[in-house]
Amino acid sequence: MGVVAQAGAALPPPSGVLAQQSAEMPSIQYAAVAPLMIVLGAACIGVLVEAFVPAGRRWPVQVGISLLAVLLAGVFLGLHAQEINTGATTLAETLAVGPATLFLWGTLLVLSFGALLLIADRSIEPGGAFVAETNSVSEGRPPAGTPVDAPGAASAAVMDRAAGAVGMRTEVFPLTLFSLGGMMVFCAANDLLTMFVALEVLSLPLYLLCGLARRRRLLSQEAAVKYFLLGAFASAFFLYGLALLYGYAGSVQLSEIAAATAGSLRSDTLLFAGLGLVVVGLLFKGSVGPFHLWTPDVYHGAPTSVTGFMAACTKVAAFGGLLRLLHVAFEASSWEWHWVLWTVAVLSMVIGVVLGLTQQDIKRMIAYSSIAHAGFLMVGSITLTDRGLAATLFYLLAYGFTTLAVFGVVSLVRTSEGEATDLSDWAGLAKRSPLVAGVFTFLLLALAGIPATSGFMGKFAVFSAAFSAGMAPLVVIALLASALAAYLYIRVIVLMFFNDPDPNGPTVSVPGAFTTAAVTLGVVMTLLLGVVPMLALDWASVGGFVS
Amino acid sequence: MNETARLIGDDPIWLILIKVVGTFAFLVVMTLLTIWAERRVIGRMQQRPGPNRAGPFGMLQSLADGLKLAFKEDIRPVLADKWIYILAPVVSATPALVAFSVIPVGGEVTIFGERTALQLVELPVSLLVVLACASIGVYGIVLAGWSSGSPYPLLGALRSAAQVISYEIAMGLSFIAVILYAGTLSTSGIVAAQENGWFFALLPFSFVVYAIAMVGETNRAPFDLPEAESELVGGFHTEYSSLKFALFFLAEYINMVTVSALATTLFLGGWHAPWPLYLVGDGVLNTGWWPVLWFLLKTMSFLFVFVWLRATLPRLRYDQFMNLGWKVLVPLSLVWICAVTAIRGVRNADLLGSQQFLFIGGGVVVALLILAFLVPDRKPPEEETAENEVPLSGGGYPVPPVDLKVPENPRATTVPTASGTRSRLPEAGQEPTSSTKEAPDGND
Amino acid sequence: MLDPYIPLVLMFALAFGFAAFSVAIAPLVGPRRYNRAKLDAYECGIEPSPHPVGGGGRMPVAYYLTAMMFILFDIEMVFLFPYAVSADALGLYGVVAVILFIVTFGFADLYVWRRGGFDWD
Amino acid sequence: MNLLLALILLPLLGAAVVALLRGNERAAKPAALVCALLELVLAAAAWVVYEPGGARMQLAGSVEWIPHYGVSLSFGLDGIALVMVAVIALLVPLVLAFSWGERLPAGRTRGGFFALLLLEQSLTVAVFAATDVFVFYVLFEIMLIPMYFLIGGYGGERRQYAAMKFFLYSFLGGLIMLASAIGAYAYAAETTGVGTFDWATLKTVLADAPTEVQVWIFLGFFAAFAIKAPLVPLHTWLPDAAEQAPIGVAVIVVGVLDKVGTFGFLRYSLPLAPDASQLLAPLVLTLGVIGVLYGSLQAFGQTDLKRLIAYVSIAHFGFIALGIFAFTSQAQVGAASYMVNHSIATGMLVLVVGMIIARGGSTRIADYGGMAGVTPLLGGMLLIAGLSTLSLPGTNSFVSEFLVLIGSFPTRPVFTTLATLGLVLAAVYVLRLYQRVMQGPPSGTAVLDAVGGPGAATDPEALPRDDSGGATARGTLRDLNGREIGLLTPLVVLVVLLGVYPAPVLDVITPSVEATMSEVGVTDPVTSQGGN
Amino acid sequence: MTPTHYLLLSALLFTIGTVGVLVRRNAIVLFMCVELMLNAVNLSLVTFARIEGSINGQVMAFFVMVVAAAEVVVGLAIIMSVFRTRRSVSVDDANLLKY
Repeated sequence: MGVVAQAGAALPPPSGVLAQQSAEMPSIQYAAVAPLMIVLGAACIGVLVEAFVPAGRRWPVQVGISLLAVLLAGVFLGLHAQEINTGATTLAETLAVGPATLFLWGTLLVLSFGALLLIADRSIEPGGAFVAETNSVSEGRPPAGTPVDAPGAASAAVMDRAAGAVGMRTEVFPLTLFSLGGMMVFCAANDLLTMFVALEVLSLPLYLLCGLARRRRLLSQEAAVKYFLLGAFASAFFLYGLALLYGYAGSVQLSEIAAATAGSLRSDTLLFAGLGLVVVGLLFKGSVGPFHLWTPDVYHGAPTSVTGFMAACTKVAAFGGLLRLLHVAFEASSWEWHWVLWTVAVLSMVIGVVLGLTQQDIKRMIAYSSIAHAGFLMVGSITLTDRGLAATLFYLLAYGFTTLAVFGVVSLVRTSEGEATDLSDWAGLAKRSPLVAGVFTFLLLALAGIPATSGFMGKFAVFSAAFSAGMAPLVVIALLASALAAYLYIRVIVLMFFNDPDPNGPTVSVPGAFTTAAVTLGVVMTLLLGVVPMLALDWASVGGFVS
Repeated sequence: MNETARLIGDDPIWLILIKVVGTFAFLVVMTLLTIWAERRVIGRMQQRPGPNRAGPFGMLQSLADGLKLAFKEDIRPVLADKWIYILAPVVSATPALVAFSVIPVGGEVTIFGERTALQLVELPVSLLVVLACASIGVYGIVLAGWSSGSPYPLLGALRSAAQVISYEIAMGLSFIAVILYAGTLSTSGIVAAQENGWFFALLPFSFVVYAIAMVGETNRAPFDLPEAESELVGGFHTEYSSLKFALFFLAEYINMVTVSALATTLFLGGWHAPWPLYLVGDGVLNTGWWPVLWFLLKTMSFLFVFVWLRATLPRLRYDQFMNLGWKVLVPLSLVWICAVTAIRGVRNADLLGSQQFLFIGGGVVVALLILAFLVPDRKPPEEETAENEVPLSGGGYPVPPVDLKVPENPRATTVPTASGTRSRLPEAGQEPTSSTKEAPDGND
Repeated sequence: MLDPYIPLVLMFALAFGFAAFSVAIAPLVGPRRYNRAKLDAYECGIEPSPHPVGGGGRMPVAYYLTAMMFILFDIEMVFLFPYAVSADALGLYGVVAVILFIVTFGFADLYVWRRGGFDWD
Repeated sequence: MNLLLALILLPLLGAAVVALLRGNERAAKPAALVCALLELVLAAAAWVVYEPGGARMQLAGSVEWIPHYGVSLSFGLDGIALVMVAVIALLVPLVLAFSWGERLPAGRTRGGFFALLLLEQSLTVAVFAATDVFVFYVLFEIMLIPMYFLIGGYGGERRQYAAMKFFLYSFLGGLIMLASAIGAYAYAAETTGVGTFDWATLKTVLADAPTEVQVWIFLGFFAAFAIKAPLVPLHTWLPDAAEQAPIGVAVIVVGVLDKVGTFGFLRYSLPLAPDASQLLAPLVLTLGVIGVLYGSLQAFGQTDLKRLIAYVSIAHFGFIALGIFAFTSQAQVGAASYMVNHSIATGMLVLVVGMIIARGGSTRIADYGGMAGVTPLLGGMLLIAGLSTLSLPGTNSFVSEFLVLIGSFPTRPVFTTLATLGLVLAAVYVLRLYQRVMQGPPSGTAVLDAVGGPGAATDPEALPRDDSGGATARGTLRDLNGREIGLLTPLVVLVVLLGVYPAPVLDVITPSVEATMSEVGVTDPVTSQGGN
Repeated sequence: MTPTHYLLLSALLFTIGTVGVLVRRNAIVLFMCVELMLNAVNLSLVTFARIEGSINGQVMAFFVMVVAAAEVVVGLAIIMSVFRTRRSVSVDDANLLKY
């Protein structure tokens, strides 16, 4: 997949490939795309490490490379962000790196840093949460000598003969980096085609990551299949929308689409059908509203650290792309479409909250909560003002940290059979581990949007921006939904604090340094962003997208 | 649009029909002749006469065989998937016939007063037509094996398909250097580009890769594993009989002809007269109907090599065969393409000042890549498989260990007891349980 | 001027017609002597074991892997072909891009290689 | 500023210290008490420093927080806030003292309990002191969390349900208020070009806002405050919370927390939406009067001591709402002072009831009877608290109630008359309570158990374990011990003192109320008598 | 045939694919339906390119093919792994995640 990205990055713009006139070397602003290149480059190196480093030493090497790459990318991003405020398009106008994009990149990098920490942890699940081959229902490897009925399942594209026996499936690191690279491109894509390629580059590794759980293989694989099928389905929608918009505007450059919407003689059917289909594809990725069907299943089935990565980073990428699309390409036509997204936002909130109340599994519950949050994010996304953009960006950052930490904590509560995700297992957790319960409570309160947490500041920012843009009714609906959603979280707090624990219930694992670091990062940022939001708001408000 | 395309484009419909029928007839006749020639040549090589009864030198032998096949019973196994079973030979034979239509057999000629080129179709993407037909042909194989409802054809088909697609990669990669130099995908364009030098000399590695891939692609010896009689009965067409079988046979030989013709076109200058001859009479031997002769000669020499190989080389093991394709041909082709691209690009860029530098850089890149591709291989990376673990095959099936220790004959050390069970003699001086310890670990 | 594809279509029609005709005529021309054993799946003379082909039948993973590798390399070729055609127009930039592309692809190739993706037993 | 900051931060610090010490009860308890007493001293100091008739907001200070949204951490005290802060400062040490040896649910520590109480105190002080709408909202919501844990963690049988209900009601109200706050902010941004949440700025900006804008803003704030200060249709969380909360927490809930609602009416609803306040006053008044009547009638029907008090409070809150929305200075002064006096009276009532429950081990009224004979001091205290609650002349509540009635009658005669009915009812249910619990021969299972009569409980664990007083052993029903007397005494003193000499409170309150009146743009139909 | 016909055909193919995804139950078939949708898009792109008279649409079709191929590889790997553990590719059998 990196190949595709590389190809997308390396090949000249579409018009130049087959044309017989001599092609100019497009100028590349290396400073602007350095973070992207570092991440993708590290992913490639990760693949080589998989190939050449002996199995026993892969884990430390991979962890080192991944974390270092993300850090380095962050450093370069910081340096670049200091330099410019105006933004620029580069790589033959396929990428547009502006202030908002830089913010999204920063968000993605720091969130994926946390997610990588979670993924890297081997202390909670001995040997890490990922494995290539195990036998179907039985856990882990069968003892030697038992006849193996179902042969081991080669789950990744490449079978690995013995990696299942020891250690961890270290392919997750390059996969994560590839996915991260795709997300970064996605937020910066300046034309729909690049966006589509990026969408796939970010999705395909995720599909695989979902299916790599060491425990509960069937669930995990099922999640992968569902995610894959529905994801591919949604990509097809996006693509058809792309084709229609191409037919409408004669180009897939966002700026040219914008120009066309401002005044085009072509049929508006193409425009709105295309826009609708493209947006459906994006909404699917962001697990919004009626396009959420995959979310609970995938969140439930995927390894928890991957779920954390998905929940935090994918959302950022999807909404980053959506924001870019709406702000850059479709602002002029917003009066025609904005009520549709209005409805979607409401539906998403309602679905998330109402169905979330019926869930008995903590991961599914958080999944529905993420759907509700997607609804809130939609409120910000359709607020096409600078303030709305800044607010949505801030919300994404805040939500990402919180949800990352949530899944970090979820991975700690375990029974002998793996993670205890059933809500009933969480009863009385405060008595077993007050610290974990306290941290989780704080995070849940942040999800609920209680003041002094980042969740509140995010909601506030989004809602006030939407209100200022004249969407008061939507804001009121959103606030009511938040109130209802609070019940979702309070329910868990009640369970943890005021119920008696089951003597056979789960234990709370002592997290290793990695998980501790990730959870701490999430919690501290949740608190900091809630108390001193200016840290990020300032940056988020620097400027908008460029094209 | 080049000259050939214009010539062909002006063809009236009757001429097109003549060419179509002519091409068809040519291919069928070539098939019959090739089969006969193969049997005769191999016979000679093996110190026996070969077919010599039907017609002069037995030349009608293949025709007789074909007719005989037509009058054989047409069997369709009960487990077969009817329509696919019937469709498969058609799918196999049709693209084989179509693929040849883009091959330029000769240059410009006049037929019944109409100026035209000796080529059925001239397209800007001719080479892709060949590749596409080769790919579709695989469907015929897979469908035949699958629809037969029988294990041997299925396995044969899988092998065959895997083999064909593996070597298709190598084949496709070998085209790239040629295209790079010809600057076109059109076959006549490629032939025209070789006017001043055939590509097999300019691009020797591509030629070698193509020559090998060509044999693999057509499932010919020494790469005829799908039809390995001793292992898989008859490969994917085990369950076929009568004319359906004949179609597969036909397809195989037409493919041979096609790949040979393509080799001629891509690397041996197509219909151009060979070295000393094109100097004769200011190139008169490159005009009119002469080129057909050169073309046929070149193609037939390739066909002869096919036969020669079959007679000479033993069949490869499947893993050897796949290794050759994936671990030698493909990577080296990639390296080769890099090198060719770099050298050509640098030369065209007229970067005289930095040329040396870039050459060195390219050399380093290539050297690194070669190194990289040479480093791996041999032992599978994860050697830490513990002693007591079941070794997994590719698909994760448990297989018995190779060093299976044959248990000693129980008769030698046991005596029948009263209860009828056998027990180890006490003088063996061993615990009774030790016998179980000696049981091969890997087998439990 | 006719469409350049017409000869190709005609050739296809002829080839298909010939093949279809052969297939169709075969049962009519040949004799018909019923024998149950003949209609069974061939299994070297032993009673064929009823086995599901396709649905439940298992094939070694290596075949799937080969198929996937084929797709990937085919895609690589899909990009190399157009490049090769217009290489001269793309100049040095094209050279750099395509080498970068091949090298990146080589990473994946090496990975599969080292991890036994090309190994057959 | 420093003083106010200290008032806010001291309990916070105390909470942290106590929370750290919670494993060691012997250290945690005194630490908490010391902190609470210091806070009381600080509050007294603030009272001294405060100049009635001075600036609108005194001890004010402000730090920029989120300039992006024009939010500053601004605090300041007006008269009404000052008295409320003082009341909290007074009640918290009493509650700590009361809970000194109270039995806690299994697995809970007293240190945690005290820490949460101190945290709540800090937040409550901050809520009253906030002069930035955003900061107010933030604190308004955060305040719920320690209270949620106090009720849910330390309460009675159905504490989870009560805590959840409490939380969700308040949270919902808060969010609606947030919508209004955002609306106000957006309006300010639109008209002045600079968005701000500063209370004083918003007040001036919104005064000129069209009525419909004001109505929406008013309704949003009203929703939050009507839930908080339970007005009738939104009151149902209070009886549950009061019933399930431990006594000390119930004191805080009924005595202080609810006042945030009425305080909010005065501080936010009226100045920020002056036209809408007047326009919608009949709505509020209707709800208030319904509250008075409904609360009183419900109080009759209660069989549970704590629920009864909750309904009494609901009635009184209706009364306060009446006073506020009558739009006369007298009535508003009355209402504001009622907030203080209600805290004192009801706080005392809850504490006394808590002492009764501690002895009887039951909260059902029917389980008690004739306690006065055994525990005369306790009976006396209940009587004083009860009389204060029913506003007997001479007690503190009387002054406030009287002011509300005479203040609102000229403008709202019908509502006032109906509300007066409630007063009559109040006299009835309070006295009935006293009669049933205290008078006559000892009766009721709880009392008989405690005095060792027939049908005594066989489970000693069912009795409260008290380290220094109460029913420490079977067969004894002790009267108030020294600690209990000590903690009730200040309240008794205040009940009487403010009953006969309310000037200290009224002097502080009146200027603030008048300022509010002028903000609303209403002038009194009758000249304000300034209290007495 | 005018370009509109191609567009209609493309829309029809896309719809068939969509309906197929919605009503079929075999993961492989679903997967092929998705591929059908992608190829329908290719048809549209090429048609639009012809209408536009530019080559961009065709180049896009290239990219789509690449992406489709990558999807095939990943998708087959996933579906295969499920098939090998549970011997069925019916998405109805995959019900562990349902409540």
